[in-house]
Amino acid sequence: QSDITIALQLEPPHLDPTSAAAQAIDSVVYTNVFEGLTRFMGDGSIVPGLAESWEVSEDGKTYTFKLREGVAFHDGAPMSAEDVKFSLDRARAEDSANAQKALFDGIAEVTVLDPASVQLTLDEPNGSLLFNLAWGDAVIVSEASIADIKTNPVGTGAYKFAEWVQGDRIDLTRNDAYWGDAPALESATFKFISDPTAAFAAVMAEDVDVFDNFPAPENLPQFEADPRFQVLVGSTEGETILSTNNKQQPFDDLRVRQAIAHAIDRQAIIDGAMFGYGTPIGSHFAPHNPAYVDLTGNSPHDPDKARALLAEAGHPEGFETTLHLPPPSYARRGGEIIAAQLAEVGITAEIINVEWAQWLESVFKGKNFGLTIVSHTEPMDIGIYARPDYYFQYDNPEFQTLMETLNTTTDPGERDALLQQAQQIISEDYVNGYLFQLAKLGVAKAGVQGLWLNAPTAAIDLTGVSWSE
Amino acid sequence: MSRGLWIGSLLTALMLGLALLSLVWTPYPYEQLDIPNKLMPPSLTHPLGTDHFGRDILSMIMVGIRTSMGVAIVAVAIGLAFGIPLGLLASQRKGGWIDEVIMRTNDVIFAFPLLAMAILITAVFGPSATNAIVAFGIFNIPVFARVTRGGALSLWEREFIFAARVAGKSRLRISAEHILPNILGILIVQGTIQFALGIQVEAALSFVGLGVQPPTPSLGRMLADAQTLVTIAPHIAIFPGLAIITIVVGLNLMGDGLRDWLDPRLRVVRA
Amino acid sequence: MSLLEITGLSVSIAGKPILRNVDLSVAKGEIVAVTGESGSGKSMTAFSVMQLLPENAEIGGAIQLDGTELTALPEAQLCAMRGARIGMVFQEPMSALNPVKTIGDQVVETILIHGALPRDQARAHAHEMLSRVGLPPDQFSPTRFPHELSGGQRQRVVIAMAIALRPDLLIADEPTTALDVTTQAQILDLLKGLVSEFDMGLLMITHDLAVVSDMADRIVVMRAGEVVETGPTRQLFARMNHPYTRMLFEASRHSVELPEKHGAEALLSVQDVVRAYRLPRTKLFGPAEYHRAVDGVNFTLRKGERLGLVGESGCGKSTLTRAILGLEPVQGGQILLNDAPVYTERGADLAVRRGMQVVFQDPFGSFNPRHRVARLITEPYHLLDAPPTGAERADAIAEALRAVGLSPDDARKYIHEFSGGQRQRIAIARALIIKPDLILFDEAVSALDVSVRARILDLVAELCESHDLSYLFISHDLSVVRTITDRVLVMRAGRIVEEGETELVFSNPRHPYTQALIAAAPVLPDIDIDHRSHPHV
Amino acid sequence: MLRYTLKRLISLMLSLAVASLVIFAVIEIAPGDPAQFMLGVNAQPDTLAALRAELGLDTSKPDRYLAWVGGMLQGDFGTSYTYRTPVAGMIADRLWVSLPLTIYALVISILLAFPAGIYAASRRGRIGDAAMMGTTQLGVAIPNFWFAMMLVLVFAVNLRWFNAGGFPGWDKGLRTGLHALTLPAIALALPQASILARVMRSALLDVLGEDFMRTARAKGLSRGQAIWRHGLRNALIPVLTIIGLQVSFLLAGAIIIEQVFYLPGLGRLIFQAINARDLIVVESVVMLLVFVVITVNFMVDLAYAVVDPRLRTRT
Ligand SMILES: Nc1ncnc2c1ncn2[C@@H]1O[C@H](COP(=O)(O)OP(=O)(O)OP(=O)(O)O)[C@@H](O)[C@H]1O
Ligand SMILES: Nc1ncnc2c1ncn2[C@@H]1O[C@H](COP(=O)(O)OP(=O)(O)OP(=O)(O)O)[C@@H](O)[C@H]1O
Ligand SMILES: [Mg+2]
Ligand SMILES: [Mg+2]
Repeated sequence: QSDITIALQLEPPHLDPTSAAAQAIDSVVYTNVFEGLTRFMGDGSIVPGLAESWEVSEDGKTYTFKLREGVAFHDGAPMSAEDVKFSLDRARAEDSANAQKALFDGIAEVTVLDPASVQLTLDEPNGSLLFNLAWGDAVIVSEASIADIKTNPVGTGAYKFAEWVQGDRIDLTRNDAYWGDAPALESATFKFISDPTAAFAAVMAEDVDVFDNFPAPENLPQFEADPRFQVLVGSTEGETILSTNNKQQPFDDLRVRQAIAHAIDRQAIIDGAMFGYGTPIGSHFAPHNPAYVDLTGNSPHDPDKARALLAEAGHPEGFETTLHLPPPSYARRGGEIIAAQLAEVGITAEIINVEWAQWLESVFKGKNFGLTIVSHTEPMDIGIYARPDYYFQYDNPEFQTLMETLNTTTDPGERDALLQQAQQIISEDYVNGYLFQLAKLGVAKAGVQGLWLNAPTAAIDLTGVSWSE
Repeated sequence: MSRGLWIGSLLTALMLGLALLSLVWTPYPYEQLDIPNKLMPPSLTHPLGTDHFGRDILSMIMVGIRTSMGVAIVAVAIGLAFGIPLGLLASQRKGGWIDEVIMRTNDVIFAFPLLAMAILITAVFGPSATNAIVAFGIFNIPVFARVTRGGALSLWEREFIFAARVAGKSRLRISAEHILPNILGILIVQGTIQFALGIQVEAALSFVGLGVQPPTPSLGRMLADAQTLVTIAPHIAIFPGLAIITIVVGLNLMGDGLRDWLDPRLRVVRA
Repeated sequence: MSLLEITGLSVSIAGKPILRNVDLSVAKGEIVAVTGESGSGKSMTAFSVMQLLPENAEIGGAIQLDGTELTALPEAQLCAMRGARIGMVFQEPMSALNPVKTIGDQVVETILIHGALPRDQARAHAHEMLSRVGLPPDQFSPTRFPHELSGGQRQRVVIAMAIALRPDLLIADEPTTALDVTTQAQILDLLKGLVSEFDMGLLMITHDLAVVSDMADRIVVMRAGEVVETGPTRQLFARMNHPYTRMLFEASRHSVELPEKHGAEALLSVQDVVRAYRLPRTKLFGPAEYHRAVDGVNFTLRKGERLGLVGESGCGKSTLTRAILGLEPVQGGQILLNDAPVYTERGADLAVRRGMQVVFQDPFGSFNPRHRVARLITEPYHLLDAPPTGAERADAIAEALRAVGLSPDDARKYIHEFSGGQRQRIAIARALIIKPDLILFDEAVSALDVSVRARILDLVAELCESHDLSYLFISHDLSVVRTITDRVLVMRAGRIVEEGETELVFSNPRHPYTQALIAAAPVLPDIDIDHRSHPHV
Repeated sequence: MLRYTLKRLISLMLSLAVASLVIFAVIEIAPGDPAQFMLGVNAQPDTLAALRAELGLDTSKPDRYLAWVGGMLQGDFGTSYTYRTPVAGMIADRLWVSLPLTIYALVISILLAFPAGIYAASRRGRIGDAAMMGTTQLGVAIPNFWFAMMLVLVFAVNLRWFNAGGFPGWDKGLRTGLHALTLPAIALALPQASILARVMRSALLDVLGEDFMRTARAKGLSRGQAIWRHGLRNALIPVLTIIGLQVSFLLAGAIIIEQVFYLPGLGRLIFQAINARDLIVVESVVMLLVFVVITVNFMVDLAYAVVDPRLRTRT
């Protein structure tokens, strides 16, 4: 068998990874259709992509990338340094529609040295530049095809875009002119099935070979028990947290936030909402990261202590607040459980189910909320705690300085230490309720091999996927 | 009273009884989570089993019936409160401009598929039981206006209405004194039908997340929760579904029975 | 051997006996009329012959058509019989035809289902039949739908259907009751002609003795499911052995004595009144068109006068009534009661309305079924500034009920507890209760059986004596108007065509329309019962 | 007939105009900025403004309304905010699922309901009638999405006769397509068939009591013949009304059933679009649904005139 059908929960709105936040775009095109200078591997490491190698200047402000030879876009045009400059300039331009413009913030200039080398000049050293360039938002696109990139993406990857039946599927076919090792599969179809019931049925009926991010954890035991299938349990970059509006009464009181942290029973939430899948976390950091420290001990489930803290903070009878829940089931189900747990210590949280658009509008932009549950799926995003205007409105100068130091630090050991310190600070400030690291739950037919177990970024890297006998 | 009316009233009374009982007693507190005991099949301790949070399904159904009935009743009440006066007004001057305006407005409301309207309303004001009620209530207005107008129009041609007009009574007064009591029968029948429809609409809206919000259980919400679990624990989908069917069958049987019972043609024969 | 021979027929529905031991026969070429009051079982007898009784009916006795026993025949053979050997015409021409099929098709169908003729010949034959009943295809296209014909024309279609295959027996159940007198005369003539032409037996059902006496060779009188008397027309009328027959006869030509009229002041004055209804537009643009239901009517009703208004269906009688009552605006002229207009800009004037009350035709539809009699008959009190209350009110109710021959106890009952005649009495009580100057009777006795009608007419005459009534009596029934009024108006298509002293108009009509009307009305044979020997007494 | 048609047509236009205003007004006050949604949480203000301009969200409301309506009149429904493709095309694609589904359901509904209704009416009061009416009573009460869940449980998960969801596309062949739509169509059709059967029965019973049915029997037609030749067409008038109403119920019901079976139809489009704040798509789909309902009612009115000659001359 040389084709594969992969189901995704969400359909991409369009296929330009450089002008939207939608992860579904990356799921389809990242490394398959589009490639960047660097790229993520399944274990989260950064490896060369279209850049064969690079050199960093002494002061850490100049990066010189050596591009691979013989790389061509799907339309036949060769990929050159001009394309890299075009792509990066486009992404960081004033009127750019790039959803992660911040990735390119420190870049002062992109210079074409020769057709096979590009130089990036930075304002100041940036320890995460190679990491940033691995993102889907930083892939190299071709100027010739930029006009209809959204419906007909032309990249350099191992697969070419073939067809998109909106509302149903996207087909990719193998790019025979690919510069790298030829992938095993000749074609791949992405189908979009967001409904959990339909997802279950589609897998059971063997309509799909792989279901990336299977939406109903409750059904996984059935697949485990079925020899036709394998269940792939990995980790995502998603820290699932009970975000708290730190500027709003009564959450501006540390004791109240601490009380909430003690009111929460993480394991019950993981069991009830995720059917046991997920790793408890005590801070905003992914457990698979080398710099991770387990801080769950800062907030064990202790309703009595929670009640005592509330009384101390002047809320012996508890208080009322809102709990905004976006659509994913970790939020909707988790929210119901949390509301019940909060009720036990006297806090009445009114559940408000919102769609993502409303969530963005009223919670994220409007900061009009008490509590909300959301999984922060960007990799290495602890830096958001240094932004006082970020929706949970945590404003701690100490933390902000720490992050500035981190940004200019390139030594891995030092960076780990700084990151651990950062985890400590927010954990002890009980900025948010830290719940669990979102598991990556995939289901695949038994014969499929080479799929990513974890999700350092949203991607289904087809280059390594194949069928066993 | 016919057998259908008996059975219908009995079923309705039973469900209503469960709903009222839930105000003072349920086997377990419906909001009590017991996650270690989730998805238990029916047993002696939990007659209808437990759901994915380990809540007692019987208790939730009892409260759910209450919620669903409450939503449906209020929506019907909205329809009655606005539909009857509008229908009466329209019928008083058949073909007049008031009649035209009312009936054309009704046509427009009618042209919106109920669900599309509910979706629009919830898109604007967010999903909530209140918005579901408003959506279905608005939909009910033309229903009752039409039934009222239809019934009233034929009455206005009846001789006893002429007699009342000869007695100098105003149209308003005649509407209240003669028209309304004589169309009460069809209104009650229509009311039970809309009530039954309301139960179904609430279920449908809550099922797609546009109706009653957690943690309040409603029959539709329970089904929505059950959707992904139906393969591993069918009982959590089956029982709320059966509850909906029982209420609706009960109400429909009652409506049909009442119609036969109130039908003036049959009444004359009985007298 | 007769064509149709019914012996000992009994029918019961759901255990309730409907017909008891009915004997009846019809010979070829003979017209047999079954008569009797409402509910006496006339229609059930007809349905028994057709074997189209309700499903839960049980039938006993024998019905033989030309020697074939119909009650024992299997359904398939009955179907072959119906329409081919027995034809039937029903009372309501308006609803007896399928509204969605053309008249031609409906006639053709009779021929086709019996396989009598191939399709094209069947069509030709159907056209022939339509011509025979007076609807020649070149004038009345067979592709018309029933709603495009008048009542009389529809009845002709039904007859054409029934006789298309020249049945041996034709059954006609009240074939003319729903029609105007002039149309009735034409249809009756048509039936008579067909019987002699085709040599059919005709079993005709009617409650109208005058029609019976004109048409029938033999008469069967029924009461409560039984045949009380039967015999050749002349003989039966001459003898009238059974008191019920005699009662029917007397009631049918019942006349009352009105007290002398008096007073000459105008009570109601109708001047050039026009009531026009806007017609649905036929052109998208252009002026609206109007139908003048009442078209320039002029008359005066004086105090103490009993005025009649006759005319055929749809001529505008009821419209005029509503205008007089001030229920609708008029588009021209004016209506004055005691010199005050009944309808003003602000609607009806209550003070003026106090002077008028009305009695309607339908004894079943005239009352709100949810109210008790006391409340029903005091409804006109609404017109009074200070209506009586308490004991005074109770007395007034009792008095009004007594005046119409009911008991004061009836005040507590609901309307469904009364018979049609009693209801009409209650309607009169309601009209009397505020002692109006004028009462309008709109077809007030048309829906009643003859015996009941006679008693209501007596009541009106009595009330004239005791209450000094003035009224406008509206009816299409000439004989009633003749006895209950002093003066009469003849209306046609919205206009008054003749006006005069009742007796004068009836004995010497001047307008051709009045003449036609009177000529068409069937009359009872002139038999003086009082001067006859009574064998039973 | 022409006048009748014209009058209906004018009333149809008016209804559509009012409906379009209502829809536009409601959508306009809906919170949620499509541009913000598309760019996600890290979007910067200048990026947002650029996108808003690109989407035409910066013009005035009346202008937007007129542009929308004007476009629709020419078959141009605008461009989807999120997909950046013409809405008309998206709707057309989805219609190829929703419309066949609705029609399929309607056909099933009629095929079940007519014989059932006729059978029950002709056996009025007997055991067959009672059984049929009992069944339809249940059928009316069953929520179609619950029924859909049960169908999936039995026929897709346990028996594996059908797929539990998804639509392979018509290019895979008519049979494959219909096969995928069968369970959804049944789930949609059964409650509607029950209603229709009940209406059919009572309409027939009403007609059976009419005088012209007696006339037909007196002509020599058997009971069955009389029902077939004279009863049905007259009974069709109330039945037509219900069928007209059902189209809107089926379309609306399809919105939910499409969710359960994961069919790429209009219903899913509308939910997706709402979640993505793709307002132009929401507006257009709702407008289309309203248009279909109004047009079906219009056609039902015309069908009346075909069935009932009295309406051809009367107005
Ligand atoms: N379907 C029925 N079920 C029960 N009783 C019936 C039915 N049809 C008629 N009857 C009763 O049978 C009796 C005879 O009715 P029928 O119709 O023969 O009277 P009729 O003499 O034709 O009266 P009319 O002059 O009013 O037509 C009446 O008492 C009537 O109430
Ligand atoms: N509301 C109305 N709109 C339009 N036309 C009407 C209306 N009411 C009555 N007409 C028409 O006015 C004419 C007179 O009707 P009206 O009821 O006064 O007749 P009538 O003499 O009382 O007849 P009948 O003896 O049948 O009661 C008829 O042609 C009728 O169709
Ligand atoms: Mg991205
Ligand atoms: Mg993260």
